[in-house]
Amino acid sequence: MSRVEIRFAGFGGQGIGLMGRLVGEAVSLLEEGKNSVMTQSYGPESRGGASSTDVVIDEGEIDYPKATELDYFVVLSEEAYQKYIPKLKEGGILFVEEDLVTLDENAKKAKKIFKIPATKIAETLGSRLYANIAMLGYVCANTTDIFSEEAMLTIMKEKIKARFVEKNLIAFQKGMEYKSDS
Amino acid sequence: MSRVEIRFAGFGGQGIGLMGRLVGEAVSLLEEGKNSVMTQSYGPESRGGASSTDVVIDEGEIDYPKATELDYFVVLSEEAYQKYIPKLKEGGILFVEEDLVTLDENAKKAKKIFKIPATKIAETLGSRLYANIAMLGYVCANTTDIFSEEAMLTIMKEKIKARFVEKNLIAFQKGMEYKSDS
Amino acid sequence: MGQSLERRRKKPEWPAFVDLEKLKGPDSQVYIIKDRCKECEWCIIYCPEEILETGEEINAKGYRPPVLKEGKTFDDCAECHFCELICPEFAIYVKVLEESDAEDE
Amino acid sequence: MGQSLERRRKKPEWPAFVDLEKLKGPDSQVYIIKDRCKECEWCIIYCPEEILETGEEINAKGYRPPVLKEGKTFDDCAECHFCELICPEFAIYVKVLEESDAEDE
Amino acid sequence: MSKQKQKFLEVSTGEHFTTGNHAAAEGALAVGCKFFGGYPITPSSEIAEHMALRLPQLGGNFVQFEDEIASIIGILGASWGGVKSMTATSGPGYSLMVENIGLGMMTETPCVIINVQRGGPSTGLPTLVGQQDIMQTKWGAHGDFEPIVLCPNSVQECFELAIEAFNYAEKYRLPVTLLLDETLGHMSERLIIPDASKIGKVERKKPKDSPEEHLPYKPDDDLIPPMAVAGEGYRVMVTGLTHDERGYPDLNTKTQDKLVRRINDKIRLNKKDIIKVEEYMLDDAEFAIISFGSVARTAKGAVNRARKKGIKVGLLRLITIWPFPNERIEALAEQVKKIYVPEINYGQITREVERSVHGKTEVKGIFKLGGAIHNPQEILKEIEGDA
Amino acid sequence: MSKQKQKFLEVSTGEHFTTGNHAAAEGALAVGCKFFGGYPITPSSEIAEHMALRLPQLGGNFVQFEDEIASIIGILGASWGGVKSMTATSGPGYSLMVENIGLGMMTETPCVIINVQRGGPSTGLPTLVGQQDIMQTKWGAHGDFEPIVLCPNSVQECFELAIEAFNYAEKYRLPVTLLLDETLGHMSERLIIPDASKIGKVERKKPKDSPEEHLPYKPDDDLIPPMAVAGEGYRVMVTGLTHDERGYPDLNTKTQDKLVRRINDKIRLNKKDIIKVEEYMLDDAEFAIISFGSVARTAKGAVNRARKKGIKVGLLRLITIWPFPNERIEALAEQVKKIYVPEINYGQITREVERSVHGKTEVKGIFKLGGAIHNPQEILKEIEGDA
Amino acid sequence: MTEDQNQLLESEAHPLDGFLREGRIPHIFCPGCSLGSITNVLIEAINESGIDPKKVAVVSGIGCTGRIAGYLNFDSFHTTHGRSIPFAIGLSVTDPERKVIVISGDGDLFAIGGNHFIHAARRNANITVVCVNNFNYGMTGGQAGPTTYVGQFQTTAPYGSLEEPFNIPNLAASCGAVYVARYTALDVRRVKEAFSEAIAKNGFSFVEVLGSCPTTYGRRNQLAEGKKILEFFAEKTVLNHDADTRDVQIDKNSPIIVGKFVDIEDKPTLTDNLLALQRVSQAKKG
Amino acid sequence: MTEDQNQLLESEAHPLDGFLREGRIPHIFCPGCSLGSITNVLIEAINESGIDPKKVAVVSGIGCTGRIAGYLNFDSFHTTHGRSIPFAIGLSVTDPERKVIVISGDGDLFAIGGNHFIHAARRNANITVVCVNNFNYGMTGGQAGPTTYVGQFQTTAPYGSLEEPFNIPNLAASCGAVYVARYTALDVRRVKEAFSEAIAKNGFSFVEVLGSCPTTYGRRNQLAEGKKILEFFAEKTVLNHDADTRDVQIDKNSPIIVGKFVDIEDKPTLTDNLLALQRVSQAKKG
Ligand SMILES: Cc1ncc(C[n+]2csc(CCOP(=O)(O)OP(=O)(O)O)c2C)c(N)n1
Ligand SMILES: Cc1ncc(C[n+]2csc(CCOP(=O)(O)OP(=O)(O)O)c2C)c(N)n1
Ligand code: SF4
Ligand code: SF4
Ligand code: SF4
Ligand code: SF4
Repeated sequence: MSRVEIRFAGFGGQGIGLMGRLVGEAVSLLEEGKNSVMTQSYGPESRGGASSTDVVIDEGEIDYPKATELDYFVVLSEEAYQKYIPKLKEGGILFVEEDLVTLDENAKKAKKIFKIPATKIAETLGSRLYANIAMLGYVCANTTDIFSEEAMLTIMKEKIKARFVEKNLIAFQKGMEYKSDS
Repeated sequence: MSRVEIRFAGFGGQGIGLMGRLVGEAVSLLEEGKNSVMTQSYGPESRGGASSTDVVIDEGEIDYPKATELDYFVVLSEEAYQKYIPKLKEGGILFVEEDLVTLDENAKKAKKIFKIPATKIAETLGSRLYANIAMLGYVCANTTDIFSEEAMLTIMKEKIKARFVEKNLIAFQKGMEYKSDS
Repeated sequence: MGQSLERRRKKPEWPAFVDLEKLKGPDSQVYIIKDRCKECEWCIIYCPEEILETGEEINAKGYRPPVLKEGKTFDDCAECHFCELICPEFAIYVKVLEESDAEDE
Repeated sequence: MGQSLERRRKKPEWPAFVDLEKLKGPDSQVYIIKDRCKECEWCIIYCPEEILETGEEINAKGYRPPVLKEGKTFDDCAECHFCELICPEFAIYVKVLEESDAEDE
Repeated sequence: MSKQKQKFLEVSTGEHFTTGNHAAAEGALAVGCKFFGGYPITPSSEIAEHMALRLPQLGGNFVQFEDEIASIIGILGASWGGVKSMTATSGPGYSLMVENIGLGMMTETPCVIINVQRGGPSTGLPTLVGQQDIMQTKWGAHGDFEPIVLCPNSVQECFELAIEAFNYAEKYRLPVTLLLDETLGHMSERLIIPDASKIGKVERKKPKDSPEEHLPYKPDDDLIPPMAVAGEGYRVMVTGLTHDERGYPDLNTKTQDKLVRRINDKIRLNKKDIIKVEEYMLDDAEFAIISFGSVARTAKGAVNRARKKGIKVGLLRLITIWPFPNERIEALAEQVKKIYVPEINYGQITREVERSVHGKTEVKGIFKLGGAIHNPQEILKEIEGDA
Repeated sequence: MSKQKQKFLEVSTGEHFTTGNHAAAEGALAVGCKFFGGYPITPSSEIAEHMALRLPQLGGNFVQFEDEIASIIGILGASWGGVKSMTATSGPGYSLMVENIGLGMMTETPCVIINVQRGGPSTGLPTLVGQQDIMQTKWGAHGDFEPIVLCPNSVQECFELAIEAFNYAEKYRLPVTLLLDETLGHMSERLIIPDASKIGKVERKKPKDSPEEHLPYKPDDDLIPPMAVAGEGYRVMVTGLTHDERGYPDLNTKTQDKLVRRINDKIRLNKKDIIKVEEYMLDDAEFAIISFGSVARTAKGAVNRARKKGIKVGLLRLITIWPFPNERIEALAEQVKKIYVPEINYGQITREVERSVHGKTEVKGIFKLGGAIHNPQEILKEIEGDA
Repeated sequence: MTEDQNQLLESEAHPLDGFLREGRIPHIFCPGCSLGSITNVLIEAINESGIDPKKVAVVSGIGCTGRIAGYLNFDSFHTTHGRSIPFAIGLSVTDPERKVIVISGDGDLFAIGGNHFIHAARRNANITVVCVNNFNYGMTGGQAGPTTYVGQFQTTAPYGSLEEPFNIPNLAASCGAVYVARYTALDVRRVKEAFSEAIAKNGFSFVEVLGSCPTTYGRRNQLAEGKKILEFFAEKTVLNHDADTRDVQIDKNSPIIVGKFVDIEDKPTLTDNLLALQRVSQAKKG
Repeated sequence: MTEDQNQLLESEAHPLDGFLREGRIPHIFCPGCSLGSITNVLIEAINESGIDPKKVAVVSGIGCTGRIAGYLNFDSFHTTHGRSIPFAIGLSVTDPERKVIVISGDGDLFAIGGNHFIHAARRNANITVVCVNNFNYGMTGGQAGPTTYVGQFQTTAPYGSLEEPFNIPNLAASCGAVYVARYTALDVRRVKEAFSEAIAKNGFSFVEVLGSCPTTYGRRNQLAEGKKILEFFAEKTVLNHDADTRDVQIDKNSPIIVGKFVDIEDKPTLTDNLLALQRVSQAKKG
């Protein structure tokens, strides 16, 4: 397996950074023989505006830590979609929060598009804040070269504050189980 | 004429700096074809302690502005005498305030020694503060390659505060006229 | 926030106090620049006449700008301009119609 | 400086005030390290008993250290140590003889 | 309580997924740093934040000073108080610190400064990467001194070189700068922290003589004076003025020559011990890249790609930036046809390489002026053009 | 009153016997400096003192700020207020100024800083000479910029280069450093101040377009943007952040590249106009001395002495230190067997000379570490050893 | 017509847009941040002051608040962190007619910039200084600062801050400011009035505005939304123009005292003094 | 025997010589400068405090006053201009037992160093700060400074200074100093007492000593000798421990008010707070 580039993007407050951190950590610490690097884009705005996190995974050393040609683009807001869709590589894979993103023709270059109403799913758990984890579950179920369910569950239990763990695990499960109509 | 080096030295408050400035200025501005550079030694002490001023005179460019081998050493305090007498060159000329300096064998290398009770002379004018100018008059009278009486008088009138000029001119005159016993 | 309303109206030392008695001017109109709003709700909460509420519609940035409360009209506006002053996004303002303006329309 | 002397002795709010009444100790000796003195005259001016004056002798630096005033003795010293405290050159100090010291000599 | 205390360990042994900033902070803690004085600035603030969290747990002190000047002088004070101390900042803050870094050099005070570089000059690009403060770490302050500056290129190395920075600081008695950049400071990757027993700690040399005999600035043969600190009875005397072996101000050319020569020579003469480089595929190289920091990662990528295409390129990665490894580079110049120096500035290390090669080979800087690191492709392209 | 006012002239035409510090201050006044913001420091304080005396007479303002940081930023403010402004300091103060010199570079603000060098590092030798801040004037602040630094070697030249420093500042829109040293600053010699009509004054380029069209950071072909200042209705927008032609912050690599490249290139590409050197007896020289500042005087002395002994030595005196005249030096390297660089530091200009010669000749630094300038004899001795 | 209008009117432009630099809105401030509101009333105060806009200059340091200068369509200067005040002095004395307004954050003005503040007040520099105090360093992500009150949590005060903050109005008064007022950002009308008075003043006038920073202050202190912070202000604020500035320290539990605390007339300004020196010096020789 | 002694006894050594670094006397201070006197009583105060000399550290900045640290035979630090206080904080917090005394000039502490002063007072750093105020910058040759009073002449105030100086005791008090006193150098006995009290204090204690600088201050202000300055002090001084610090500003014509103005008990120091954070943080996880 060679270099895989994933970008998570949305707006501030959706927990985009956490998605990247969990994935990066799961890969780095628990996936045998894989390295990962996570980077975040920092803007002048403290908060608000578009937020994005890249994870690059490779079996060898990761020379260039930034993502440039995205293999996967996981996007949870319209603004982020517009901003970053050009970076998705021809034949890359797109995950979208279907209620917050309107696809346009730029999406055509994707080999496959996975859609999920992650926010709504999260709201069934009492808070939109779980949307990111639901999305992660969905990504987990539909990819093979990023991270394993097992690794992610381990990391989530370790990294997420105790009182939020349970709900997040459920969100992840719901994401795993979600089947898109398309 | 080639390079001439003169050092004026004494303690803080004797107006050593002024002596150097007057001589430097007289030479630079009024002696045709001569250049002069004046430098002062600055210690960490704001005031008090030994004070010294060097004037270097030359017809050509003055490449090295510091005095190292003194042609003339004009000294108004014991401490300064002790400190700088080693710099007087073999065959140099020494001017001393005779009441404040005790000569030792170091003085022997001087070709000529001129002594003057400059402070006492100044006191006859009402203040020790004129000692420096009395000494300058004495130097003027006994040297040919430093500055002319005329130049010095012009400069003194220009540079010394109006209300002190007269007394200083008298002090200078007294110095000019002073004849050492030795 | 209802309970602070009384104070807001009456006590001059209260921050954001507006002396409504003094504000008897000509008619006014309240304007909104929808896409600037970030839904801080300050105009809504601190309008002394409580004529605003959060809308349903979502703007380009994903926020819901204020709308007139059901049953309220510009006539209920006290013309205090508080919403205009406090809005951090330059998104809402009040235009006081001069006699001539009013006549024109 | 004479005129301020009265105040110096009497008024506690006066700077450099020394309450001479309180200073009844054993005998004392006043020492001078001549070559340190720079002739500021502070010890002389502010000695509450005015026992010092500028000497004639010139030290290595060209200054005239203080001497005991004509007719004054250590017995006139109030042992207030003021000269010792104020001397900026660590040049003057007062040694208070303990009973034993006094006896020894 | 003492049992609880044991839960907080200086060395967070284990595998972590974390940023360069956190790794550097953990490195500092692992080697025994007990005082952090700092002032927040992007992109270094996470170091301060981590120290604020961790130091009190370890019985250390975190002081957020009123500015960077207070921070640097505060850590000098703490160092004379007998503890290992550090600060962290970025360009604008480093600029404010230079005067007192100079004091640290003159008074030979061990401490560590982390500079997480962003784009400059001035406020520039606060949240984006730069490598523009290389020369400043040597020449920022007035007067002559030889600094030690280290430059990691991975999160792991941020940890390791933080330890090394303290070790050099203690051994050579001077402020040492650890030069990160925004990319490295903010990126997360695997960090393996070894057992506490595996952390090599160097402590400052202490005087062996008595307080009465002791001359605080009398060096041993290695040119480094043993260091007594406050409170040990040595009545240390420390001044930024030119001083003699007693530490007394002595303002003349002779003492100046002796002192300033020594504080420079103690580093110049120990270059061998201090200079670290990584050599990659240089043995048969016809071209060489000289690189450092996060750009050195992509430079390595460029080497790999070039090799695949049959171009014989190697990489000399500078881990120690100052003292500069000019001898190694001069030797390299005799071997290769051309040296490429990709850096995120308008030619800083390139100048030093130029100076080092003495005309023996061509030197080409590949400059980005700030905001992003080079893509391996950009470097490769330059080499391909020549090969 | 207006008649009285006329007695105070900007240009003190006539012959004077004065110090380098006073001459530099008079130069500044002669070219129209109307604001001085400063903080005292030996050996530069006489400049501030002279300005405190003279500026109010000329309707200008002297503000003694609370420190050097306030001083430098204060003169930037005054410059944007539309007047020529300056400060004067020495090493420790210059170190504190570097952050805001960087701001001046980034915002392209004309002003002049006089640094009267003393011995360093740190407090060092406050009352004695040094030439140790050469590199600092280029690399002191974080980020990339190309400064202009001038270095006189006589009282007369202190006056003349003060004028030139302002002229460059205005022409190229940047803070210019005039680098004196303690020897020069404190020594007195003849100064001839010409008629006011003979003083060549350069004023900043003003915009020709209207406030509505005006883009404050849009350069002309010479890469220098015309400068509107506060109060002229242009509603100028000035920031130390990376900014576009409107002056708006624009934090990305593209704008950074454009801006930082330009503020460097406006100097790099105009090197010819900026660089001044004095050549003395170089035509047939087999050896050359490269020197600057007060040491260049004694270097000339050494040349004269050597010539008397039949040794063919010449002198290249650097009047402009930055941008560095590396091309002239490379040419010289092809001519001479060896280049000597006497300087009062541990090798600063020597490094730049080494870099410039590309191995074409031998370079030998003759270092004094501070406190005294070289004696011509000391330099001569070195050359004699080789000739 | 307005009687039966039951919708807000839609618009594309705000009446103050002309005072904002073109293309710079939306600004970068977070939702629920009061910096926009403060900018708003600052513009109004300047506008209503009647000063020739050419003669107005706004200077900021670095920080979220520091970004304000850059939005304003006056001569505007975004300097370095902490250095707005001496820059403003340089600007101010070079044209005695110029009105220079400094607006910056509490960290900028009182942490790194504290010395310039006290000296400018001492000299009575002819400038208006506005400090938006949001109790923390917003721009850099929420570190504690010299206004962080005891018990407050920030990234560099993870266990709660224990250091006393400055009593800013008292500091200003102690150093000689001729005008000192403090209000909360909720109280925009009084903030505006204070701005107007401060701008009209000769000499060093100072206004502290307590601002809402939900993002980096609020989140860590159970006030994660702008409206919660304003409500917190509403509940804690006590208006008292007569308060002794020594009594207006902010702490977690006491009321926040606001008001106009100092208003002194006819103290010579730095500019006055510099002009006087010109007169004296020119008279001397003549 | 003493009765008939009519000459001072000659001596080679002073009882305090052991507290002075060997070979460093004579010091560099001018004749008639009070810095020697102040050094003298500082030593006495430290000596009498009973603190283990090992635990005493003295820190100075740059200036004539700044040279004092270097004469004292304690751990002594001559730092950079203006920076003695944060250096002292680093020294102080690393050993809670250590007594750190800062002694420096008015320019050093209140011009360039003003910010560190106000912040250290605010934090209640556990240090004693002594400022010798000689109304000017002595070391650099007599420039005006932030303590130069209106009407005073200095090299950079050739037409007489017009700027208000700081009211230093008030500044210290406003920022939270727990001990604030001011005396003149003539009043060495009270200076010593103030030093003793300040040293005994926990927290930020501050003593301003008005010193004589005949050389660079006196000469330009008709007080060219040390004794004239002391006499000037003698005439102008009024002792008033109860004075409100707001009323102790120094100007040319009013009396100089001296006294112990502030003496507060039991305010937690920076060191206390840091130790408390250690306790809290260690308790948290356990
Ligand atoms: C010399 C320097 N140090 C530090 C910084 C980083 N910095 C930028 S803004 C800021 C503080 C912001 O806080 P505040 O002034 O309170 O303004 P706010 O963002 O809260 O409005 C800091 C520390 C900098 N830009 N320059
Ligand atoms: C950064 C820096 N700026 C300026 C100086 C020059 N300098 C040395 S001491 C001093 C002021 C001395 O005045 P003060 O602190 O009042 O002490 P005094 O000499 O009067 O006792 C100055 C400006 C310096 N050493 N360092
Ligand atoms: S002006 Fe705004 S806040 Fe005031 S009453 Fe009208 S709508 Fe409400
Ligand atoms: S106080 Fe000291 S220095 Fe002054 S006169 Fe007396 S002994 Fe001499
Ligand atoms: S971080 Fe705080 S101060 Fe900054 S814009 Fe956001 S809310 Fe406002
Ligand atoms: S210049 Fe003034 S302060 Fe300095 S030593 Fe002399 S008298 Fe004392």
